Formats: sequence, structure tokens, C-alpha cells
Amino acid sequence: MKYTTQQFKHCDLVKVSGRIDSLTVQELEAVFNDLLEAGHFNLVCDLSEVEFVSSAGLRLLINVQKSCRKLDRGELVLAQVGERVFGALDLAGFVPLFRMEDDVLQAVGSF
Amino acid sequence: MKYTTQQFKHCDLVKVSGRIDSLTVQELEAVFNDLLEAGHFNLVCDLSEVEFVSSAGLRLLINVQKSCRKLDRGELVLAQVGERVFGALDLAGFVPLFRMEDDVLQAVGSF
Amino acid sequence: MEQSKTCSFPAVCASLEAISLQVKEAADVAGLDDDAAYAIQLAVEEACDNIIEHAYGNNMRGDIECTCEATPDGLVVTLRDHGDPFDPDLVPPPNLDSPLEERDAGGLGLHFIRKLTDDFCFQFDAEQGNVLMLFKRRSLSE
Amino acid sequence: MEQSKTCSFPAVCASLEAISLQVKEAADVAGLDDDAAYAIQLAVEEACDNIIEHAYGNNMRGDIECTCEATPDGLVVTLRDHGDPFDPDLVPPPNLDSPLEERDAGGLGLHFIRKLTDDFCFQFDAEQGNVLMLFKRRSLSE
Ligand SMILES: Nc1ncnc2c1ncn2[C@@H]1O[C@H](COP(=O)(O)OP(=O)(O)O)[C@@H](O)[C@H]1O
Ligand SMILES: Nc1ncnc2c1ncn2[C@@H]1O[C@H](COP(=O)(O)OP(=O)(O)O)[C@@H](O)[C@H]1O
Repeated sequence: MKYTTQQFKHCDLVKVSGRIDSLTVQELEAVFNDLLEAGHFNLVCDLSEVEFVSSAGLRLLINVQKSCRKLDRGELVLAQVGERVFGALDLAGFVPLFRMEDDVLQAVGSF
Repeated sequence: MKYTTQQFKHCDLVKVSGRIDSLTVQELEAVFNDLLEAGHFNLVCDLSEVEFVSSAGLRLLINVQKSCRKLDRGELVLAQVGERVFGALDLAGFVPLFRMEDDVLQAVGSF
Repeated sequence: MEQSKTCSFPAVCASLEAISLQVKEAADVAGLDDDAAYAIQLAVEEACDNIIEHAYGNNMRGDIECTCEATPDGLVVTLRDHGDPFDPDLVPPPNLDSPLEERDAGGLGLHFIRKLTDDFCFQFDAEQGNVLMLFKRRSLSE
Repeated sequence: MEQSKTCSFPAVCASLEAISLQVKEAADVAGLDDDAAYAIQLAVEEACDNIIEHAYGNNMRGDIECTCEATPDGLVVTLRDHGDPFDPDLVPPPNLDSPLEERDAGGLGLHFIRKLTDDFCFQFDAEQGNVLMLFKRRSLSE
């Protein structure tokens, strides 16, 4: 798992690549926690290069979404969700809980 | 000359390709005028695919910039300015009058 | 056609990628298509997560033994551990419809295993340890 | 090496792309590198803009005759029109430093021609019409 972050005026982008499993999710959780603790609740997660995600990864996404949406203060938007990741989100019943955008630009521009 | 526009929450993107000359600039001027008349003063112009621009094209950009910056209500940001376009802007002394971003995402995310 | 390979891994998260790789290779040997291969990889991953977190959860250390066997119909993956047993029938299904605030972020592992395999079975034995067999069918067009 | 080609175009903006293409082809024949070719294309474009807008500006119709000639040193482009003459020496240089609000968006054409060519010269003759010769040198490394 690798990630990059980019800060914009109205949101932050976290681009993840590789494998999100119970091991690697811990590093990603720290990234999101830093953003949330800094009061950044408008988040875009670019998942285009994620090859594998287990329910441990989905658990992180849903917990971040809960933090963002709290008090209507923001939202986690998923961008470029690939087939595999979408399949897992679907299996978990998480699809209705995320706004998904095909395009990172669209996602960032929506905040 | 061809163009596409995309509206975001805090700005509009105009992506231009081809040749901006005294003929084609008229169509582009209409596009920008529509945006300005609609009160959209945060604009990004993606110039990556512009192959040729004469001073007639630069004149449009500077006039749009004047409208945007008036009363500090906005700004025209140039994104992905290629070598040719930059050379012309430089010759015209316009380089200091525009914020330029290498990346459209960065430009859109800056509003 | 019948080919079998067994590997043993320490029951820690750092083993997950290697286990996944073993399953992927076996899935290719067994002639599973990409979707089926991914499905069984994910099911095995969830099962291993549970072994690490729950079976060996109480500060126990141990191994996960993973056997992949290509059968005429597809792929069987057998996971063995010597941690705590449990009763899968007592695990309630996850709630997949509640609103975000009430949504439980956990409890998805068994659900994934159920949905991603064509068959699976748990066996618990004080001496042999815990055994989970997961089966993924080769699609007929292959 | 000396090659020359003359074309005539109606003095309207719709001719600009075709003129630019003629210049580009001649620049290639003359062995100009891409940067020099682009520079002379842009200089010719600015000159034609002025002919269309100013020389023929007062509702006059007419042609632009464009001659491209490869010389031992580079490329000479000659533009002829039968519109109004003017005195280039009376045209003040553009202000390139004033703040945005005071910046004149026009007045760049002659400046571009000056900067983008290695030499140029205007000739005005009541019978022959107006002539502008633009010269771009072939870079020595070519
Ligand atoms: N291999 C196992 N060993 C012991 N307990 C298990 C095992 N797998 C599952 N369980 C029990 O079943 C529950 C539900 O498991 P699961 O659906 O995977 O969700 P989660 O692991 O997120 O709690 C677990 O909380 C645990 O109590
Ligand atoms: N070919 C021409 N014929 C007549 N007048 C010209 C011609 N070229 C330039 N001029 C005059 O010189 C002035 C400056 O020209 P130029 O630097 O190209 O800027 P612009 O065309 O934007 O005004 C013009 O406004 C015009 O009065």
C-alpha cells in the first residue's frame, strides 16, 4: 500500500494504491486521523490504483465517513472506484453510504 | 479551436484546444462572456492542448482576467500552459498577471 | 488435475499478502477466471483476519496452515489453526441497510466468506485444531 | 536552395490558418527548426491581423498576397496588401509593466513582429501597395 495526499482549498485528496488489508490499513488510518484531527472533513479518496481491499479497509472508509458526516460538517467522496473495490463495497452494503465520482477533478471540484 | 467547459462548486473550467486566432477567439470570447455574465469569476483555463495563440487570443485572456479580478471578486488561472503559449504570454509581458498551475486539479482545487 | 500445496504462515497480519499470493497462484492452476480467483482470495483473507483477530486473539501465538487443492470442479482452500473455536451459527448476520450512524463497521467477515464462496465448512476439534474449508467453482465456460 | 511560393488570400480572419500553414511548410523547406518556424508563423499572423483590421479596416475588401522564399540564410516572407498605409515609426511601443487594470490589451502586434523576426521592413507605394518583408534566420547548428 502506498498513498499520497494533496491539500486543496476546500478539500483534501488521499490517493491510495496497492493492497489495503489489516496490516496496511493501519498506516492509512493514521493518515485519515491526521486529517480529521486537523479539522479537515471534506475528503476525496482516489481508489483507482487499489488492487485489493478486505473488509478491514472498508471498515476504515466507513469510520472516516462517519467522522466526516458528523454534524453535517463534511463528507468522504470516493473517486475512481474500480470494479474490485466496488464489488466489496456492494457486498458490504456500503454503496449507498458514499458519493462516488468517476473523476478526481469532479470530486475535488464538488467541494 | 475546440473547447469544453465544466462547472465546479467554486470555479469553472474552460479547456481549449487547437488554434486561438482572430477568427476562433470570437467563439471563445462568447464562452467567457457567458460565464462572466452568470457571475462566475473564478475561472480556470486549461491551455494544454492549445497549439497556436496570437496576440488576439492573449487579449481575450487579459480582458477576462480584468473582469475576474475587478473588486477582488475572482481570478482567471491558467493551467498547463505549454511552451508556445508561455512564450507568447512572456513576449506580451503578461506572465506576472496570471497565476499558472501545472496541474488542472491543483488549479481547480485552489478555489 | 488434482494438485495440492500446503504452506504454513505465522498468524499475523504481515502474512496476509503471502497467503493471498498462494491462493492466487492456486486459483490460476485450478483454472479459475479472474473474478473467481479474486473472490476466493478475498474470502480466504477474511477467514485469515478472523483467525488472527479472534481464534488467536487472546494473546495467543500460532500458525495458519493453508492448503490449496485444485479439484475437477475448482479450488478448495483449507485453513487450519490451533486457536479458540467458535460457533458460526451464533454469529448474527450483519445489518446491511441501517443508516450511516448506526451502521456497524465490523461483522462483515463471515458475510463475505458466505457470499464469495460456492461452499464452505467449519470443523472444530480439540486435537486437530480448527479447520475451515472454502470452495470456489470453476466457471463452466472455462 | 532558393525556392519561392506565392499565394493570395482574401483579407479575412478565415484565411489566417491557411496562411499560417503556407508559412509553416515554407519554414520546413527552408530548414528552420520548430522554434524558429513557430516564431515566423506567429509574426506573419500578427502582420496579417493588422492588414485585416487596420489596412483594410475601413470597410475595404481586398487580398493578402503571401510569398515565402527560402534563402541561403533562412526564410523571407513577403506580405502585400492594397489597403491603407501607415507609419510604423509613429506607433508607440506597448507598456509591458503596468498593473493589470491599466494594461492595454492591444498594441502587441508590431511588438511581436519586432521580437519574433531577425529583420523586417515596411514599404508603402501608392501603386505597388503595401509591402512587409519578414526574415527569420536558420539557426547555425542546423
Ligand atoms: N476464526 C474465528 N475464531 C473465533 N471466533 C471467530 C472466528 N471467526 C469469527 N469469529 C467470531 O464471529 C464474529 C463475527 O465475525 P466476522 O463476521 O468476521 O466479523 P468481525 O471479525 O468483524 O467481528 C467475531 O466477532 C468473532 O466473535
Ligand atoms: N498594416 C497596417 N495598416 C495600417 N495600420 C496599421 C497596420 N499595422 C499597424 N497599424 C497601426 O498601428 C497600431 C498598432 O498596431 P499593433 O501593434 O499591431 O497593435 P493593434 O493592432 O492591437 O492596435 C494599430 O492600432 C494601427 O493604427
